[in-house]
Amino acid sequence: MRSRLLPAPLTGATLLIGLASCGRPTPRKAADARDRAASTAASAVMVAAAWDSGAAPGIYASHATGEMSASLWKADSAPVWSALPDSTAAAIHASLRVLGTRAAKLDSAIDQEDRPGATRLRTSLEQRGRELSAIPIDTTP
Amino acid sequence: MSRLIEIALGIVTGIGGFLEAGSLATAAQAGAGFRFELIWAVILGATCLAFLVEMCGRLSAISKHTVPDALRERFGFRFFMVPLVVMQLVMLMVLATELGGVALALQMISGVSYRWWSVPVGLLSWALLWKGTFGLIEKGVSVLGLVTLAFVVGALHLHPPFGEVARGALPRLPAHDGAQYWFLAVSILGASISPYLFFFYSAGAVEDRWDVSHLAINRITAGAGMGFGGIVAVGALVLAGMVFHPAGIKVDSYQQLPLLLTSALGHWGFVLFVASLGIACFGAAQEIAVTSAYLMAQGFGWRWSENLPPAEDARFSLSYTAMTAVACLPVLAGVDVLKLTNISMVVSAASLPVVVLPLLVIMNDRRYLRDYCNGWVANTAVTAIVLLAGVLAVVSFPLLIAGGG
Amino acid sequence: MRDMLLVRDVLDKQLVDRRGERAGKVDGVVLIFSPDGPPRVGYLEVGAVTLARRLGRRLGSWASRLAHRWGGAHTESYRIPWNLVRAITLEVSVDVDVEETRINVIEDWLRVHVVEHLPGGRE
Amino acid sequence: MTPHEVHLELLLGRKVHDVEGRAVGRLEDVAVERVDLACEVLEFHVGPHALLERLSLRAVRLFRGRSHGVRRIPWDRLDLSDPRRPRLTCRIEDLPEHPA
Repeated sequence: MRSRLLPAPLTGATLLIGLASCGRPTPRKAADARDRAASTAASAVMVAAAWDSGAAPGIYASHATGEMSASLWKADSAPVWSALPDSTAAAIHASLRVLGTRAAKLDSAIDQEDRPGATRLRTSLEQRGRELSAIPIDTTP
Repeated sequence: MSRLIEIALGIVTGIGGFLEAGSLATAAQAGAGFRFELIWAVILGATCLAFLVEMCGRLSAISKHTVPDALRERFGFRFFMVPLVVMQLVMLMVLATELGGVALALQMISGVSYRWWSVPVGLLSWALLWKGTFGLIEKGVSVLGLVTLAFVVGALHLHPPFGEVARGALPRLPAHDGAQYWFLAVSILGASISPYLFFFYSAGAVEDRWDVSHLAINRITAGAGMGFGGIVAVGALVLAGMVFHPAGIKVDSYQQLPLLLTSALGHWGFVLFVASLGIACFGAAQEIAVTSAYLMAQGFGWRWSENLPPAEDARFSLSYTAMTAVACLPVLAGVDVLKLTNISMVVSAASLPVVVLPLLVIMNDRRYLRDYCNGWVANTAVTAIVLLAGVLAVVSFPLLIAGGG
Repeated sequence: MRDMLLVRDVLDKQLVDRRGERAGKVDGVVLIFSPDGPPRVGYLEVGAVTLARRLGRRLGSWASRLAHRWGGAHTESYRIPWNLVRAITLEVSVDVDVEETRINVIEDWLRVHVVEHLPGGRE
Repeated sequence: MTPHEVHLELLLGRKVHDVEGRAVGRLEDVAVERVDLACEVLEFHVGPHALLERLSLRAVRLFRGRSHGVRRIPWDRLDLSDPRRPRLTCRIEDLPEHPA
């Protein structure tokens, strides 16, 4: 049978390439990125809590928080924030840097079995994460 | 008596073999993003898979031919090249995600980056295929795969609101984030209705020398195995809905996933999670590698059997060798395994019509199935679901870009 | 036997040899036209070159050149005369022994040059 | 016409034209008859229904009675001296409706 219909994946790939070229930053995407960063911070908090309670081993917890800190730093340098007003963008950048630093410190606290330190960092990370998700972004075009 | 054992083993295989990197990750993402709203997609996927797997078993039991055999024989070589190329690419991507899943499980307990685990994991998987038999892969790894039932135990442990869970079994339109919702629905369908399972299952029926007397077993194992298997994925989804959703956590890394079970089961939860991820992905990796070899051998008429020593089916054995080796590369290069998982699941769903629609033609061919052809219910239902999955998948490529995965 | 169709019933079907071994699929069917009487089926062909030709003329001649450089006449498609065809069911059974043909030339080459050099490949 | 070989797999899907250059359909299958150890070509099957017949799609039988719309060309009415351009040796109208 001669199949002249383009197979579905091929069509998909064409669409994919076509759409990849029009990925410009928008407030909508910035709001998504803000939520993702807040989610990463919340995950680091949860990992540290699991470690503290003895559920998760230190090797995993430190690796995971380390990765999450790296991802927060990466979010700080993402181009998506350029779609926001300068004051909002500045607030988000400041928040992301604090979160990134705290998560990195959390990583080393877990590494050094510093439980009181880890608990302090966890609380602050949790609070700062909530502050980040509270930064208002106007997504109405 | 031996038939009972066969049925039990078949069901165990279904349960143990259902969960793999894709179904686990997509279920967790769905639960985190939409609580219980996407349970229907898991159920729809598992049901459709049960129908399709039953068909593949029936085809092989009656005709002694596998799905790739029939695709080549009935549609000719030129047409066969389409599913062959599409499926090998899809399987390569999925195989890489499974190897990545095993490597990530090892990273979680060793602290050594998953990249460096890719080669040892690939080698071990290859060595088991090289020296092992079909029964070892199918039964052995799947029995160990029962550890994934931990997700069901964990979910029950958290006492989920059953009314709300049950309401999730009915499809409804999303209240927010429509694009993400449909994207996840497609990913779940793609993860559940894995096309490699059709080929694996039909080759298995020939390896195990099934005949007409196996039709009942076939029906039971397909229905019960895939049904219970779906429950494992629902368990993971419910856990994510209870652990991640209230905390506003979106799943964008495998590193978050152990929290599903630590929240419910403490330290044992961590152990069970790592074991589940490692074993389920390892089993799936073996199945996919050997299936890619089945597809080549059956399409080209080579001698094949996972039960023969490699010297007696060199092309077949070297096919899975090459496939495993190539699939290690993206993991070794440090690709984001979760992103790869998401893309593979959508591509997998998009590829479904290419395989399933020709399969339906064959399932109505009396030369192959004599008096055991499909009824119209099976034909209509499967056509509808597969077209739906295919269309949604093609539509969701843009969502993949827009939603950032 | 009136209702036999070459494409539906013969082309692309599984070939099985005298001993029941899988011997490739029927990759090609050669018809012989002669001045007197109807055309007859001459041979069944098995081989990668035949397959490549089905995907396109350029690919076919490229595969043929490659095969010649690599293995000479050994890698040409193998022809089974029609009079050795025994039964046509879902498979095509032929009265040859696959080990005595060069259908498995690639299989054998891979076994000797690759598989047997890998650990556990020599059994 | 001297004896020559034609590859069936390469004929597949070729458009057949009649003597006046009108399209008859695509060549999809070849009906044969086994005579002792030989196998002789009876007719060439052309057109979309021949494709359905080749795929054993039962829909064929549902839509048209028993002798459905497969166009059959007796072996002596098809000129395959150039296998890339199969030609009828007659006009479409001269093809028998139901060959013996």
